[in-house]
Amino acid sequence: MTDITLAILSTIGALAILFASIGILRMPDFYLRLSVTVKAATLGVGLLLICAAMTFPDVSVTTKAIAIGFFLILTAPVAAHMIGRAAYIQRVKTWKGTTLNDLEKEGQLDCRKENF
Amino acid sequence: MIKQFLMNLMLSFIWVALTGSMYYSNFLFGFLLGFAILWIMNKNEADQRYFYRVPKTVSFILFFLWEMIVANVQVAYDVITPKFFIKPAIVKYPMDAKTDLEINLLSTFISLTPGTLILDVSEDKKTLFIHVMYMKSKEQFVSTLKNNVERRLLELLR
Amino acid sequence: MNSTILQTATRYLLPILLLFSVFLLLRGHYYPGGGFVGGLVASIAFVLHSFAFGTQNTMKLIQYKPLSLIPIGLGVAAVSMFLPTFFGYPVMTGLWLEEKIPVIGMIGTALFFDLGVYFVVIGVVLTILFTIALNKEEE
Amino acid sequence: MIDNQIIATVIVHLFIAIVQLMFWRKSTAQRFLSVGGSILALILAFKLFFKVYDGEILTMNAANWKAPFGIVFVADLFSSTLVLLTSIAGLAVSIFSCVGVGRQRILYGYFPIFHFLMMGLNGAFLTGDIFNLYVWFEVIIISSFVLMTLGGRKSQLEGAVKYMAMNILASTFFLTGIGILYGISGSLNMADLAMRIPKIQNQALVEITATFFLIGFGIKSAVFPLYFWLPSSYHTPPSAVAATFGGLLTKVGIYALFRVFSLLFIPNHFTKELLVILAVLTVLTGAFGALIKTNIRRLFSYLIVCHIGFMIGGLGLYSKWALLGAIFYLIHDIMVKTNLFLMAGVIRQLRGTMDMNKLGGLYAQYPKISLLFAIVLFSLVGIPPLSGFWPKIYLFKDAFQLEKYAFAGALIIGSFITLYVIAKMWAQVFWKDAPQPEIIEDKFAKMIGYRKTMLLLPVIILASASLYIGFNAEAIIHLADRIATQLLDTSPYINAVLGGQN
Amino acid sequence: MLFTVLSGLITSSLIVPFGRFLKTKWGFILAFLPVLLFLYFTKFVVPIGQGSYFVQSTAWVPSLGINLDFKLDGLSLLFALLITGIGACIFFYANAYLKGQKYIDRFFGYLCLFMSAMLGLVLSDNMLLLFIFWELTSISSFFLIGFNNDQEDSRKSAMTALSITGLGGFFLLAGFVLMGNIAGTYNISELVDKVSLIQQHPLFPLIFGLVALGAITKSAQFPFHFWLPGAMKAPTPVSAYLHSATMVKAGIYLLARFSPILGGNPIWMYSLMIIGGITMLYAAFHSLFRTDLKGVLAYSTISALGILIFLLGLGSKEAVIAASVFILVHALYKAALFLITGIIDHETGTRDLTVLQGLRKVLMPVAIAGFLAALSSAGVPLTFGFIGKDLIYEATLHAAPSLFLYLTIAAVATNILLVSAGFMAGIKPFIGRLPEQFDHIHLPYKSLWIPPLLLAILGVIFGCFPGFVGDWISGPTANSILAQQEVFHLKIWHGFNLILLLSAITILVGTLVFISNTPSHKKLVWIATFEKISPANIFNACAHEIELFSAFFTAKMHNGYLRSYLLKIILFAELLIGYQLYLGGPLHIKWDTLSPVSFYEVTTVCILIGAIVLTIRTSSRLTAVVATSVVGYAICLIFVFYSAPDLAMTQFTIDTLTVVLFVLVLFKLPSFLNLANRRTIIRDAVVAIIFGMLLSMVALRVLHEPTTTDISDFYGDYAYVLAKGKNVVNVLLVDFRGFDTMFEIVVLSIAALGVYSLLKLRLKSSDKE
Amino acid sequence: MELILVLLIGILYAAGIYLILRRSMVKLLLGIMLLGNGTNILIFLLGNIIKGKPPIIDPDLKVFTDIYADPIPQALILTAIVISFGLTSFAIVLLKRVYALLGTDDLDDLNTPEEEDI
Amino acid sequence: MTLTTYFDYVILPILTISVILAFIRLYKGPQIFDRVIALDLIITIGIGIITVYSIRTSQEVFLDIAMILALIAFLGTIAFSFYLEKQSNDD
Ligand code: NA
Ligand code: NA
Repeated sequence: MTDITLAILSTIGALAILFASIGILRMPDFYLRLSVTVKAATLGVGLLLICAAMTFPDVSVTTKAIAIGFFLILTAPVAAHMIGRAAYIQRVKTWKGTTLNDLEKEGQLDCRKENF
Repeated sequence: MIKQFLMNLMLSFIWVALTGSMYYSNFLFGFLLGFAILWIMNKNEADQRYFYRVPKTVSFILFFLWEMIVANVQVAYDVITPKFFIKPAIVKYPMDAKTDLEINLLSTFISLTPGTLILDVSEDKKTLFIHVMYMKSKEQFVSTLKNNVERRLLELLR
Repeated sequence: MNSTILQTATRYLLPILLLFSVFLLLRGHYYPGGGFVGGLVASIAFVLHSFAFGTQNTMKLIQYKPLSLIPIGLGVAAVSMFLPTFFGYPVMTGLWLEEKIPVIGMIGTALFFDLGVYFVVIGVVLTILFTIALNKEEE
Repeated sequence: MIDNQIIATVIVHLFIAIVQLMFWRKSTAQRFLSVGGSILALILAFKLFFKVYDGEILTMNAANWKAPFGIVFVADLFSSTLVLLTSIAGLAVSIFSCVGVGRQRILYGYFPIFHFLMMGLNGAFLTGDIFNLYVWFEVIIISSFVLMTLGGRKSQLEGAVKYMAMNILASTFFLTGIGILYGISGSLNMADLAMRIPKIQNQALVEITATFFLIGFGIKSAVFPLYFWLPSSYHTPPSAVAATFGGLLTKVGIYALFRVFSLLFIPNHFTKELLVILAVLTVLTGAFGALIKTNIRRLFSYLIVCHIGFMIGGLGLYSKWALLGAIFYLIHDIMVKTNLFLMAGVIRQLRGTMDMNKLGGLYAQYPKISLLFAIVLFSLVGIPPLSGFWPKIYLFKDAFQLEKYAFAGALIIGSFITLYVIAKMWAQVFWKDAPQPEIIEDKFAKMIGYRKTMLLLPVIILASASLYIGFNAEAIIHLADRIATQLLDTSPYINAVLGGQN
Repeated sequence: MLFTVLSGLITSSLIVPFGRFLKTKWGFILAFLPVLLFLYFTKFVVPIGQGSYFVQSTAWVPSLGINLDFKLDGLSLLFALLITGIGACIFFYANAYLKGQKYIDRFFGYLCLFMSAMLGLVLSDNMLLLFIFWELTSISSFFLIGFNNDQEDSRKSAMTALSITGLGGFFLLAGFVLMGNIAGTYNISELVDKVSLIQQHPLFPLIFGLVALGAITKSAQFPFHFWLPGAMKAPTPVSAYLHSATMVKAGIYLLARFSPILGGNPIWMYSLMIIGGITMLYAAFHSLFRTDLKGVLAYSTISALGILIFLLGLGSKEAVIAASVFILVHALYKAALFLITGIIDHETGTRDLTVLQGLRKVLMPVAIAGFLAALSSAGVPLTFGFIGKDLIYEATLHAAPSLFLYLTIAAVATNILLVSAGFMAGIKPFIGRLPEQFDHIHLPYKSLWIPPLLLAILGVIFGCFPGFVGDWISGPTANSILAQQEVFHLKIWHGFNLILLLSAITILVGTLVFISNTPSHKKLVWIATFEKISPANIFNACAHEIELFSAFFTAKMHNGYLRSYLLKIILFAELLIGYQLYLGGPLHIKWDTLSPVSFYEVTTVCILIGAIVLTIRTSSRLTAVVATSVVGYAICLIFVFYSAPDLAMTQFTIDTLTVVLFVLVLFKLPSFLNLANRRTIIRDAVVAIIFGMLLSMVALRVLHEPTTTDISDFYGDYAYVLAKGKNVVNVLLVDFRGFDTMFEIVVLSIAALGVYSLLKLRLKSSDKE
Repeated sequence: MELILVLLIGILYAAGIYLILRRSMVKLLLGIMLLGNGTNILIFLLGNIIKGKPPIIDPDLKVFTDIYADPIPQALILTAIVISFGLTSFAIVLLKRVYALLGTDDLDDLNTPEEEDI
Repeated sequence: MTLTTYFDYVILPILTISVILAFIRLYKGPQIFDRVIALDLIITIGIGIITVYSIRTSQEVFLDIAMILALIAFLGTIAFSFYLEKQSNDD
């Protein structure tokens, strides 16, 4: 029973990761690539971590796996946001099919204060 | 509310200590047991928020996971099939979230859902700029986000 | 980089990373970790903070110049290296307390040594990075 | 015999540096600490030296782990002598630095780094573990990088980039060598390695390993096709720094070569030939370079290269007398080269330049200082009976005995060109009238008395050491003889380290 | 004897603190030092004349065989007497000559140093000790020649003199050491017993060559003679002392001293005779064209030295006694002539022979001295020079039948020219009409003119009583040179014979040459046109070529481009490693010892390689950084696979930090330019690939070696039991090998300090150095 | 598998050497880093490499009962990594300073004629 | 088929293929932004691989590495963003 659960979970996880990779390779513009990868990969790794938590009987491993997942969820969106923002500030080109662009109209990012 | 949560935690630890087996399932069971006990004991108290929130949190997490899976499948399909169904857009989204924590949680949830990504927060912290992969209309997207995600989240937090 | 999201995330990550670094430091003798990695993680915590809030603010947060951590760390390590000579042992000999202490485990000079390493690493990394960052601001 | 005293000098320098770091930005305190600490280190070095003089080899098992398992420190006569010489040179530089190094540099960590460097040198001489030697080398090079760039002048940085690139490359070779050595022997302790290496089946592999060490240390000691970093950089830092470098840094390379090629890889015919050829080319290269340089520090830099050849040649001959000569030369060279650069620093204080074309008139204006410098210069040249003279006889002796006439020729050419360039320098710097007396910027004349003393005292100390070496050559020969004997017969070393297990 | 040497050394070092004393009127007291030494040495004349000798030995550097071995025999005594005797004259003379000179203290310092060095040289009975004094004479003469150091000419001459004699010195040292190696001793007296050992050694020609080089450079023999005329830049007392009477004779002394050891064979004979012969003729001829008094004397000195070398080369009994006498003859008259020149220079302010005449009217005693000295130099009967010349002719006439004619002709020709030169220096300035410009001249201090007069008169006295000199001085000298005991009795009169005839011809023709040869600048210019092929010019050209080559070589090797240095180092390494690998024999891969390949590892390595390629190929710095960090992360993964969690952690954190660092720094840098052309790229790629291949091969070889794990097993066994830790790597880091860690954090700290100072420290101009 | 690592070592060294022969100082630094990595892998490989057995004693035991990876190369590499981090960071900052002062990262430009100010 | 072989022959290959795909993106770029997110993805997948490897070898210590990766990997991305945000138009 555990084995089958493990197999299923890990397969889904691995596939999610695979899709993320295919996505990053195939998607036509930077934003789409970013959009695709972060979550799918996080999900995939999360599932694999659940597998790990189930394999090792110790509480310590379980907590560790949970912690890793938690850290990923905490950091991945932040990273995605930061790089996405940088790309936007640098006016990285969007795909030709992008329908609406609210940010461009605002043009507010140029007057940002540098503080690092 | 925090007091109750701590109490609940303590109860689950005691349960673990009593049973002597330190497995997470056992801990979870202790937690649920403690929750039930606390709920029953506090039935007459004025402040019932804790007992609403725990189920709500659980349901939000389940909802979020569901959303994530659905969106992932959608993206996955799009990624592996030759044709793209995507309709990307960058949308300005007026937030109701005010504190930093609220904004952060909101954006984390938005970002973790496939198909959406926070690009920026406005200086005045009132607007989010979201990159959307599948957008039929802006209004629909904004209202869905508002009702399904932001409202639920804020309910939990406030 | 005035990102609310990064700043908020950092507020949570900073204590987590610091906690984690202490964890790594203390367990080093039994599991992967130790002074180096611990120190590196701790310094990364502050580096992250400086990315989010600006180096000046991070400097305010840690109050002392990171440079002053270096002699402290070196001192701790050197003293724990040198201590055994007072007991007639060669330099660097591990001295251990008889009793185990909960959580940390055995207390010995090696642990203090690792602590010194930890401080030095934090001091070094932060000195390097913050000096560069502040230098850039001046330019 | 377990003895913490072996690494006492290391510990002293370490603690001085740490305490100085605690006195960050307190320049006077740092000066006092530095000189006091250096004196203490010198006393300890003397104690150690006299302890091992009679041939006893002291060891200290760091962390109380017996020999091949922990890091062992070994004080034989060779290492103790070098520790002593380093301490003497270190004290001189320390005193000189109090006045010779600007306040700004002191405020930004000159002294702690200087003491770290001293510590590194002492450690490198004393360690009996090959990887630990690598760590000491890294301590040395990083502190030398910092000292070299301290102040951040353009020429300093330019020199430092080259210096750094080549020294890191040297470390890479060294570390690669260590990796291979560990792979073939499974040990890092040098005495243990000395036991294991002869038993390795594939001796060709041992030779390959030796090559890595040869190249790594060869770069450090500025041997012929590997010397480029030295003339690229030694003329750039403050004189106190250049003195430390000039006197001691290449010598660590030499020390390591001597140690490794006497203990681990006994040179075979090919290696000996190779070393001698390299020595000849090194001597010639240095001599040619020295011939055309007009900046005195560049000139000295090339002379360093030139004289490295003498020592490498001694190693290449690998006979007792040749080793004796090389070690005597090493002893002499540390004192003299350090002093040369200090002298260059004084000249700069006197004239504001180190360009021979712009210098002049020192003999007329400062006859006694000139005389003092003359002692240094003569010692360098090896005007008999000063210190540089004696070792050459031994080198000549065995160059002829072993029929390495090319090396004998190189000795003659190298000695002659040294004589020539120093005479030329004397004529230009001391005899000639200053070409533009009106623009001379004589800081020295304006100094108050004790500052003048602080500048000249180190030169006097080192010059006296040179004179002692020259006139009491018998004692130094005895010393070098004992060292050469210990190098050639390593069993006492191995026994001392491994506790007679074999 | 040691004290005689030391006295000068000590005096010279005492002059450093007490030099001011010499500037007072009591300065002449110093001259009593050589006087006392002279008196001391005269004490030995009688016993040594009776055939005994004196040795003294004090241990100095016994392990090297260098001891303070001194030996006083005939040869040493002659030189010792010359050094101290003429030294005394010079000291008195110089005291007056340099009166009021600013640096008189230094002068006497050098002079004392020189005197004792010279004494040491002639008294040493140990080759290396002799060499030490030999070098000291070179050095002290360097200072004396360059005494007027504000003049470029002086400095240059000093340099030339030092270069030539210094180079010779190193050859001499080599020769001595070689001889010591063969004979097993450096003691000269002991060497005499090992003549056959030395002379039959295959390296004997080399030994002789090295020693002879030392001697002929010092004694200014052709083609190394040119430093001596240059050395005339020194104050005249110096010229008189060093460059006529003493130092230049050190080479002669050396050959004389070593003739029992190295002499008596054709190599010795022919080479010395040829060198001496050429020198004596060449220099004597050149002396004709000089207009500078000192120039005339310099060339005639070289010629005289040539004669001495020639005689020593000849090596017969007659030749040796001739040499012994001629050394003394020459020293007496040449020193006198130099001192006279000094007086003339001092009083008239010129040494130009075209101007100087009639000085007898104002400087009568000087004129007498000059006249006597000139006669002695010409070998007029009743002067000591006559005896000397006689003996020279006797020697040449007694040479081997096939040679004697040529030798005699050469000797006569040389002597004719020397007669003219002697007259030119000693007589020409005093005869004729006194020019008006010299009217005001008065006779100088007694201490200026008495010494030359004394020396000149001594020449006459010795000429009148040659027997005494022969018995007590020259005879013992010759005996030392010949290593035998024989009585040489010198006589004024040998009767009418061929020798007397030759002497007469010499004087006559010489006088004619003197009369017909008026010194003129035109001739000087004419002879100077041959300068191009003169040894001096050839030497200068060689030196120049060497400098050019040095510049070329240094610039070629050390061209300022880091990549070229690195390339040279790498090529050298490849050569060595490649050769050693080649010696190691062919390489076999032992497949069975290798572990199976797994898919994920291969992928990791592939990515690693891809990242490396990207690092190399990209033109964007940031991409390069990204790619390098991929390399790091992939390695981190390899560490995970192969059970190194601590390593993986550290590698990962440090890589991340490095990225941060790079990013912070790269902020303002421009992107890479493609700065290399195709050829360079290909060259570098080939070099790099070869290096990589070599390393791979080395690694593979090592991999096939059996591993020893006793030490790591020890760590595994005791990590917990004794060191109380279960993570063995960490235990290694903080305990077993804690020292590494301690100093590794020092490295880190220094790096941080360095970064801090590099970025913060900005020197103010007042803080330079 | 060792063969692949051997190959990798060669490639790392080759790439490092190639990069340090470039004119750009950034490339020089990257080259140095690659060389360092190559050396580390070399040390690692030449010890006893074993998969999946970190040299950490089991919590319940006092000594190893199973085979385990050689801890010595790991400790050495750890030291080496940290040291090269120190060197690299200093070098990076040096690069920055050189660039600020000379306006170039072209190593061929580091040849200003002799300067007197020290 | 046991779980171990399943991990060895299915999961790990999928993950490594994913890494390769991500690396292709990194290699191709075209922009530095793409490279940075590819790097981020590679590290994330790395966490996955380490997790699986840890299950495979039953060595929970490897999870510690995964933990460190999860905690600090994003710092690199942040640094790049920081740089890219400010940089003027090169790369
Ligand atoms: Na550790
Ligand atoms: Na092996």
